[in-house]
Amino acid sequence: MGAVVDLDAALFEGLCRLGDSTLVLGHRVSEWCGQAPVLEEDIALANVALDLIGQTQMWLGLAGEVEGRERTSDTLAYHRDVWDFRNLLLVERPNGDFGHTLMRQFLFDAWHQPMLAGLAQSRDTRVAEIAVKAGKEVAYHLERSADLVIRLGDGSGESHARMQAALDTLWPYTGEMMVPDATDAALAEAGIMPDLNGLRTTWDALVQDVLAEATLTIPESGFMHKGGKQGQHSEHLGHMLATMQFLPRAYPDATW
Amino acid sequence: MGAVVDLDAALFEGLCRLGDSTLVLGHRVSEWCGQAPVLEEDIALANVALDLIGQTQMWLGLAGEVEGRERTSDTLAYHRDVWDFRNLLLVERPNGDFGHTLMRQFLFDAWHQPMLAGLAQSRDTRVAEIAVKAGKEVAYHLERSADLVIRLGDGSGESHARMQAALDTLWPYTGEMMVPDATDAALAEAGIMPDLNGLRTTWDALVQDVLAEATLTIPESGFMHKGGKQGQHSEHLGHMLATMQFLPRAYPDATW
Amino acid sequence: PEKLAAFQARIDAGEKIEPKEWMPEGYRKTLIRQIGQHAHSEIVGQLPEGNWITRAPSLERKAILLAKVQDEAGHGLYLYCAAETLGVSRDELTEALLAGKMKYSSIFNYPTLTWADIGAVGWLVDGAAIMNQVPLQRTSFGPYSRAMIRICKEESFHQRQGFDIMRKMATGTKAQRHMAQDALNRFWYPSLMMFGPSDADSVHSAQSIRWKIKMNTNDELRQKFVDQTVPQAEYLGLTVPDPDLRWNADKGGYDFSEPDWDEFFEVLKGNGPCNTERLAARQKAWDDGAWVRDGLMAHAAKQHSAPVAAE
Amino acid sequence: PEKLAAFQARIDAGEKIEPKEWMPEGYRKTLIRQIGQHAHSEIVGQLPEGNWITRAPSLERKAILLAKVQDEAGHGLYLYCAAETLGVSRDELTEALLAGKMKYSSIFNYPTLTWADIGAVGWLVDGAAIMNQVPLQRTSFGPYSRAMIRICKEESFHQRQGFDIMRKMATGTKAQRHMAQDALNRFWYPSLMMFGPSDADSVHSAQSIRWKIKMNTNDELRQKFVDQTVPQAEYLGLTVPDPDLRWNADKGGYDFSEPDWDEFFEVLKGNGPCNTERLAARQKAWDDGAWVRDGLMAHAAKQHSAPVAAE
Repeated sequence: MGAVVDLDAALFEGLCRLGDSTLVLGHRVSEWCGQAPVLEEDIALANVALDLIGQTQMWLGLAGEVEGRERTSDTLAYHRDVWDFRNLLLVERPNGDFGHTLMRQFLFDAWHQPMLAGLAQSRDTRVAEIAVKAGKEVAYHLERSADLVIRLGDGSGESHARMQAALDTLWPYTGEMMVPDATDAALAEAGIMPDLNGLRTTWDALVQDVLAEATLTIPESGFMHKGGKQGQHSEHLGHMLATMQFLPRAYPDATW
Repeated sequence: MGAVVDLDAALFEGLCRLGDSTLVLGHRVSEWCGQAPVLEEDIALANVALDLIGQTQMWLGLAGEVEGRERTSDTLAYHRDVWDFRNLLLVERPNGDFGHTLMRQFLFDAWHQPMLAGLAQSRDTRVAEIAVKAGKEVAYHLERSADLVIRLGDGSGESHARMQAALDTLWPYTGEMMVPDATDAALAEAGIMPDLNGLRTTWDALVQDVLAEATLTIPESGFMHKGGKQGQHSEHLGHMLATMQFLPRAYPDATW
Repeated sequence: PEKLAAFQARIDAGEKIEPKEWMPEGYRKTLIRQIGQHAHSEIVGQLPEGNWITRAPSLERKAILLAKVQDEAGHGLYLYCAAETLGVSRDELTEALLAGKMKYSSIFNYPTLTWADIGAVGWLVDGAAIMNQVPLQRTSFGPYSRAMIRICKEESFHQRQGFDIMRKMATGTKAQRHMAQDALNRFWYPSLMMFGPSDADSVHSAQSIRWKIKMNTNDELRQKFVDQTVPQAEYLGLTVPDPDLRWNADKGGYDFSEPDWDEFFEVLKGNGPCNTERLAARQKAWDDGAWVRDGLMAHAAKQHSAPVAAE
Repeated sequence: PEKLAAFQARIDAGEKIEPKEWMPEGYRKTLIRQIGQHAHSEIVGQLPEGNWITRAPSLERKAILLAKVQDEAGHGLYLYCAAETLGVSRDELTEALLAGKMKYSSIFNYPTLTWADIGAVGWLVDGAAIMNQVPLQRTSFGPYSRAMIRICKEESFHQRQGFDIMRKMATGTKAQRHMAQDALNRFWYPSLMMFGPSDADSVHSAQSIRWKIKMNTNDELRQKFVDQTVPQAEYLGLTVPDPDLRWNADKGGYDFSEPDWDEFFEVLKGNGPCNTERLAARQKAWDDGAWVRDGLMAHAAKQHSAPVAAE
């Protein structure tokens, strides 16, 4: 983490972190297609995935523009391998049961929403514009996921146990979201992206409130995974990309 | 299904049917790596997969040679899409539980073993040589899978029920193996591959004996799926190829 | 019988029947079967398309496909609601589906094998569905008619998107053109089957037409579909897999081969390429989702009882 | 104490101890722990490699990798058998692993992220393992010694294959070279950790060395590994991720940086990248396999009782 950071390079990184996270989470959520526990959730899950893919187009589109090497959002999505992906580890977690999918969504939304609120204040108007647009969608995502976490956490014995198991499993993947590295720091200093340390307070408060109402207990262990933002992922991402990228990789000359 | 069949073209087809079936089944079996119910089965499954991949190299290698368009076994395995695959539908079935995997193996082995015995008599010495080599391996596969089907079929209440469920699910995928099309007929007539109708007697007898000893009941429904040999597959094959072919598709210039 | 005559008179006069009004038991039953089957088709129909969402070849195509399956789930919801006005719950309908007592459109028992199939499903399957549904906007049962109006608007959008995929594929690389033609080959006859066998000898059909539950004969609609689709295939440079297809100037429409009705009845019986897997997927969703539905109900019960306890 | 002295004398004389012979409880316990842990490592070690079997980039590489994991399962079997001669069953050992009471080599808690990792695992991880295992061929416990002799032969074969993958990658395309260097970066320090922390202050180690259960100190082996591996990395044109690495002519070996021992202890505690998933995979295999094991036992019981019933 050197002292001198090229701001455009940092912005490219920062945009990939946003766009890759929405892409990967959108992919995971879309894996539910036609398999949700109730029809309303089929609709909601497709809707969330759709929003996230739309946001991916905007973030990665801008990333390509900032980079200036003629890579489009599709090039970035379909023609990079795992080490170039900058998504958070949390979003590449496998779906598990509906409880895991929901808890993952909530823990992410609770970060995503204040993050976008911060980004809406960016000195880079391109960033701010995307954040405003995405922010409206994500406000709804958070409302839905928080509500469902409460209802299933404080639901039946089984639903409570499943939500607690999901929380225990996913908790160690949340730390990374709020620990800035040199890239985050440079972008925050330049007023382009919010200070991640600042997000922690908001996230903590929100998550504690909702989980308390859901009668769920935050795990005690302080251990946190890290590396996703820097391109060091779990074994799951490679399998996801093999699926996601099959057609553009197999038919590089085709347009669709 | 025209009357005139180019014999080399038919041979290429016939070899792809063999090689693609061993490739796809080898892939499925290899998905078990490190997850078998007992350590001895970890070893046996890896061994079966290894044999099948070795046979794939031989069959597809010869197919490429017969075709004469400089395609190697790797080109054929890694650079064709679903419609060019000629494997039996049975072998692309998902693993399911260990009972499904085992039953699939047995139903295939019971065909594979007499098929190879027939191929060992081929007038094409290249075919005969491969068949002799593969035949030794497959004799062991059949011995193992038949033995396990009997032990688990006639085991506990649960193991019996699971083996019966596996049989019921997989049975409609067995018909295709013994129904000759124009390609099969041309190859049989030329003395290159055995007559599939002739295999049915052997298969029926073997399968009936083993299933009877396993106290399992052959489903009554006569419905049989078809199309794998002609390149019309289930939705599962595409997902398998996305995984299998990822590296050669993503890095077409690389050698490994 | 008097009531019945009055009922028929209202239908003949083009009036809409509303849920709380009197209706013959046969009318109600037929509607429940038809609307329920249509709803199930929307739900099961998500599966063959869902098969390609994770492999959509561009972000744009992925977004469009997601929007489409979202619409389909939405259509399912409208239709279950319309059925509910007839006194049958969504859960009852779902259980009838899973028990094999109710059907869904057989077309969804065919697999989607390449990306072009997603185009073909939009172009041909949604095309055939629209052909069936447009007249149903004028059906006699109010809630059904209103549901169809909303659905048709979105479906025609889906069809255009499907055609657009096909156009890209048909004018693309060699492999893409192969996929496009292959998709047409596989989906042509199953699409023709979507209208059902010739209803010349069906008593049911005649009654349904009198009640304005069914607005056209199967053969009329099938002919219309062929006449609309063949020029589109020509435009795409694709070949309809029917050697006997030709323009018949006398009737002002195409002569075409009948689909293989034996196959149709086999698939209906459960013997199609994907019947077992489609139902298994729905069964799994239902079973795996039980704890979620129970949990939500348990929470609702707590909310409901809490204020009472506080009194 | 007399027995103990005689026992130590036999060991000092280079004799092998066999299962039925007298041995101190501490010797037995230490061996069970060490052999069991080694066996578990072979089993868990299948998982990171299994992650790439379905994506091996050629049929030849796929076959080689399959043969390798098959060998590893085989090694597990030898070792469980060796442990069983000490009076502990395979099931007991497995349950201790799943309960978190026994460990496996921490290296397998690191993920395999690209195909080059399969090369690195063979080259570095098997390389380090061999460094540990070669001296153990001369260990004092007969069954363990004989198992190690068989295992070492196969392991060195695996190491060569791993190096061969790395060579192909390191001399390949730009992307391949990137993967190779990245794999070395990630696996270097975890490989150094495989020898364990410096045993200067470990009492256990001293006793184990006297009993010839442990043949060298951790630091000796680590130094040997570095001295062997650095020239290989140079040959490959790859950079060892240690800025302080340099040849020390005085000691006739390399000076190198210590791995991050805090990380080592964290991973040991369960806080590595893959600990949870590795154990969960083993637990799932165990749970899902219960009906198979039960079924086989039920069949065996029937076979056994059948002749009795017939009498």
